Amino acid sequence: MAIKTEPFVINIGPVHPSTHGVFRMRATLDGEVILDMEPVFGYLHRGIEKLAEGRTYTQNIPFTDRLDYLASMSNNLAYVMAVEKLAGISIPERAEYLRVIMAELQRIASHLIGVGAFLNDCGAFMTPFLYMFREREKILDLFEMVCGQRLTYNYMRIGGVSQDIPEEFLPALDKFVRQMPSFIDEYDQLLAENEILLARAKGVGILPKELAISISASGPVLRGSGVKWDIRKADPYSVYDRFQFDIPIGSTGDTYDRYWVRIQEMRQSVRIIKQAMEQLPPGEVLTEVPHSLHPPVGEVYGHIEAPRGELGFYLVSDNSIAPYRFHVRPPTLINLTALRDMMIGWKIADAVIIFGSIDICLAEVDR
Amino acid sequence: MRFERYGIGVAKGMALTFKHLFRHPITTQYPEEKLTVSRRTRGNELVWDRGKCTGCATCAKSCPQGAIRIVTSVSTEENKYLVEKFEVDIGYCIFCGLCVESCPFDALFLSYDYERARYRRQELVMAKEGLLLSEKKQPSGYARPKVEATLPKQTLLLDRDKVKK
Amino acid sequence: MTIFNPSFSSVNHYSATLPPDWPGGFWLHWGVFVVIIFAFVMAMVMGFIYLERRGIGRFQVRLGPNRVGPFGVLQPVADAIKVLIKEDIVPAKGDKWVYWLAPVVAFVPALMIFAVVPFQDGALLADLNIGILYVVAISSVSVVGIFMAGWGSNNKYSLIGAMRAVAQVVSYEIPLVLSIIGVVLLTGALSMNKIVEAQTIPFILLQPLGFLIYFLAACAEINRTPFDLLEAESEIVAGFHVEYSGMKFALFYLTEYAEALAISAIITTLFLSGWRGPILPPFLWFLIKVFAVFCLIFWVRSTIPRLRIDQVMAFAWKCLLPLALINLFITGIQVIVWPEALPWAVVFLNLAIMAVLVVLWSKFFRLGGGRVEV
Amino acid sequence: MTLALSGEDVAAKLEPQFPGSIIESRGNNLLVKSESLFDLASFLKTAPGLDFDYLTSITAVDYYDYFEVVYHLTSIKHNHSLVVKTRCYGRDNPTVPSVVSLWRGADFQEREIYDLMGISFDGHPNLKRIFLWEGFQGHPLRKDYL
Repeated sequence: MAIKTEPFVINIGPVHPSTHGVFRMRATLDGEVILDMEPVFGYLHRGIEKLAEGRTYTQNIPFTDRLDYLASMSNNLAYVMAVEKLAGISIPERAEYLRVIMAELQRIASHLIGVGAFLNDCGAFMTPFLYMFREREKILDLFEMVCGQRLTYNYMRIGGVSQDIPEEFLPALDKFVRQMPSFIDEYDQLLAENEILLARAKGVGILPKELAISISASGPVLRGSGVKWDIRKADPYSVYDRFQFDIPIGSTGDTYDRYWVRIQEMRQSVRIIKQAMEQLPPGEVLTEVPHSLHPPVGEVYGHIEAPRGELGFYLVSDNSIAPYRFHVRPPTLINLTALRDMMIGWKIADAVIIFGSIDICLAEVDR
Repeated sequence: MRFERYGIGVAKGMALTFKHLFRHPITTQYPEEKLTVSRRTRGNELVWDRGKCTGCATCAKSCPQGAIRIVTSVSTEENKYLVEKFEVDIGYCIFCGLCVESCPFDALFLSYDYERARYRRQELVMAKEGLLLSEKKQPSGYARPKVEATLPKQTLLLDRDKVKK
Repeated sequence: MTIFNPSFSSVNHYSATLPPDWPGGFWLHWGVFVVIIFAFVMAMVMGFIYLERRGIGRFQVRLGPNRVGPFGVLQPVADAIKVLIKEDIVPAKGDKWVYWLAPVVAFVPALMIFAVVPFQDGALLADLNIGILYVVAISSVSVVGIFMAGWGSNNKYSLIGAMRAVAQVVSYEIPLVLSIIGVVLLTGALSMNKIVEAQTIPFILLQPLGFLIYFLAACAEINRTPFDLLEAESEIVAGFHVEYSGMKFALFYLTEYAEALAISAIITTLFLSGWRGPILPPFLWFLIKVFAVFCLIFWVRSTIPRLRIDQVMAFAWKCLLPLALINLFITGIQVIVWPEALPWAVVFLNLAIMAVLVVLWSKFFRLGGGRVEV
Repeated sequence: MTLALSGEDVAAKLEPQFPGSIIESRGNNLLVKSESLFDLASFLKTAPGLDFDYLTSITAVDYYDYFEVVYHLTSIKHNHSLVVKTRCYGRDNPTVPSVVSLWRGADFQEREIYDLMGISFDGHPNLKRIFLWEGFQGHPLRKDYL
């Protein structure tokens, strides 16, 4: 006699330890196997695009901090670069280098969280997460030294950066840069070869190359699928064309490749910071920008390679002090498009790590 | 999926955690042990210098949240504005520091303190007496290089972490 | 109820081991020993909770709990008080009776195991001549409680957790028992006390593969990492006890650690020569070994990730079970062919056999599973 | 450096294929009629030499008289980019064709525009609100929503 079974629906989230915020996956399960999955967003929607239309260009910088709060510096950078492009402002050389240093430090910090949370989702009881928090803490200390805050930095300004670095910053950064590679080696030693992690992550949640391009994936998700596309190389902004670094790419596009790409990107970021420190010129860090900035009528799309992918700002100006339209291209929302394709047929345990390997930040997804 | 590595990967990971057993813990036991925050810390509340303030309200204009409220009146004998009301609703404040940066007379500072929890919401609205610069209310060096030079150096985890490489 | 019949052989044996000048009869001693063992288990569990939290804290370069009492030793007490005064929430649509009974059903077997654990020579509540069989029989009853909890909560997460628990515990029972039989073959007795007495050298050396299988299977039995699927806080939140709070949650928490203690004690008895040891008193030796085994368990917990359910099942059936059978076979041959062989030759032979088998299985064994076409 | 293709050049390539569908080409922008958007987009995606295989972003702007939907296209193969715009009129039910069948990355972005701007995408497989709940009145990003 055949046993009659029927699928059942389970809500993974909105309050769930592995949804990295308030995200809901409405999954239809057959036992442990996922038959269907529908993502539900919007629990953290704050209407930042609408809010920004009522504030001046400078006042919007703190709002960009609150998009992807794990990569505030990158958001700042993307936004101020878009505004500078719109208003035709050129910024001092030193500020460019400081921006690159901050953005790369932020990339390391963000990937530490991403990888740590991914390993935590795999079930490694907090240990890798806490090891990685330790290094992130050091980066946050550096950010705090520069701009006085540890999460919402609000450091970049239209025309440069808000303040020059204090004198103790460079020695501390140097120390950090010398320490960091050995810590990355430790992460590798901790779990990269671990049989259980390989069994869990290899071959799971494969995102084929063609699909990755078709869904407009970006960042480590796209590169994990084997597409050599990094905006720092493809469309060099700021002073990235002056640095030597490689783009690590994965081969199969599974969760392990995305994890591996993040680890390798941290090494490359350390390389970039080292070069930027050597080349850092003296001088001003902020050009004079009128207090109430009126960019000419027009529109601009500025994009950077944020830790989670291509972060773009589409701004339309009507020559007033506030943007007429302020649109964010959120990398993680678009990366989530393929979530259903990656998850179907896998088990709940896999669903959690596939979701973790995309490394999303809900504040950016919902805005 | 195979166990290709004969358990060496697990052994390596366990060796690493064992090594960490003998490392110095990085925990700070907060109320007893306090770290020195950054000299540019954007702590809770604002600090206001009544003598320098001219009542120009640039800070209120630059605030993205509209948390600063200024009411001024004209004083004819002294030929300047008198600040009648200077209120900051800390509940709205996002501590972005734009007001401090935009102040043309260096009359506004962010606070160096960070332990400013309140029990009631109305206590979060700071009127001008509560904001005044005093012994207890230390200004932070954010956007104020002169103040910054007087403050102690920040403690860094980089220096505390006793890992020799 | 034959077990309470004083004519039952173990009771006679027990009565015989009593010093004749002790006051009171059998039942008095029985009662006193039960209270002592209960107190011992509670104290040890608290020690375990403290040790694990501090130990994992240090593994994770944190301090761990250090606020309550000197070095935080009273932290488990504070936890217990906190949990006891919490609101007791029963799901409105849960199966009330099952929900209420589940923690008891889970906790009692964990406690019952200690009836046969020899703390030192003869110091055990009931020296059953089928001691180890009794342990095997009792220890897997807890899963009934876990399934009851999962079912009674009327929660999908807890039901998934409960299903996983049943599948996992039933599967791992087989390699667990088979690896015990190796030890029993060497000893020729099922009594726990006799097993300890037989270990002139610890059986971990004579039975390295058996120890490995037993350790892994026992980790799965007591739901420790990497087999903590039924709790899996990152997937199914807390599994079977997601709806439990207050006293009932405390019982589950207690069960988890009591089982860990029981398994540590049994590993000590079976493979680490129990209370035997030089210089120190036997009881202390026993405690030291139990704590060492437990440290190993939480060291593993602090390092490695969790397996997936199909991998866990494949590991039990495709890896542990054949290995356990081979181990049993080899042990049988050794016991029959060289009953009086030099122990050290056998030790090295068995270590070599274990290495070869582990390498072979790592090379050819496939975890299987993966994506299911839907 | 991603080469921003000139709108005029692309328009010259497209004009023989789609006569009259391009309203304006300026800078790297191409303003096209919404009726022919889908055919044009599929041509842009597949035509050799153009190969816009990557849809960077879609957004919409409310200009009171009309809504402008902006497509940022990139070619990973040739590393060049193009901005395609289309307009839709009327505030009750503005509609543009959906490009989800060409670039699946448009899925959530079109839903987002539908949710916040109120533009329907013809042919979208699952067009419903994404951030706000079903039954929410109005579309917040419109300029007349206060």
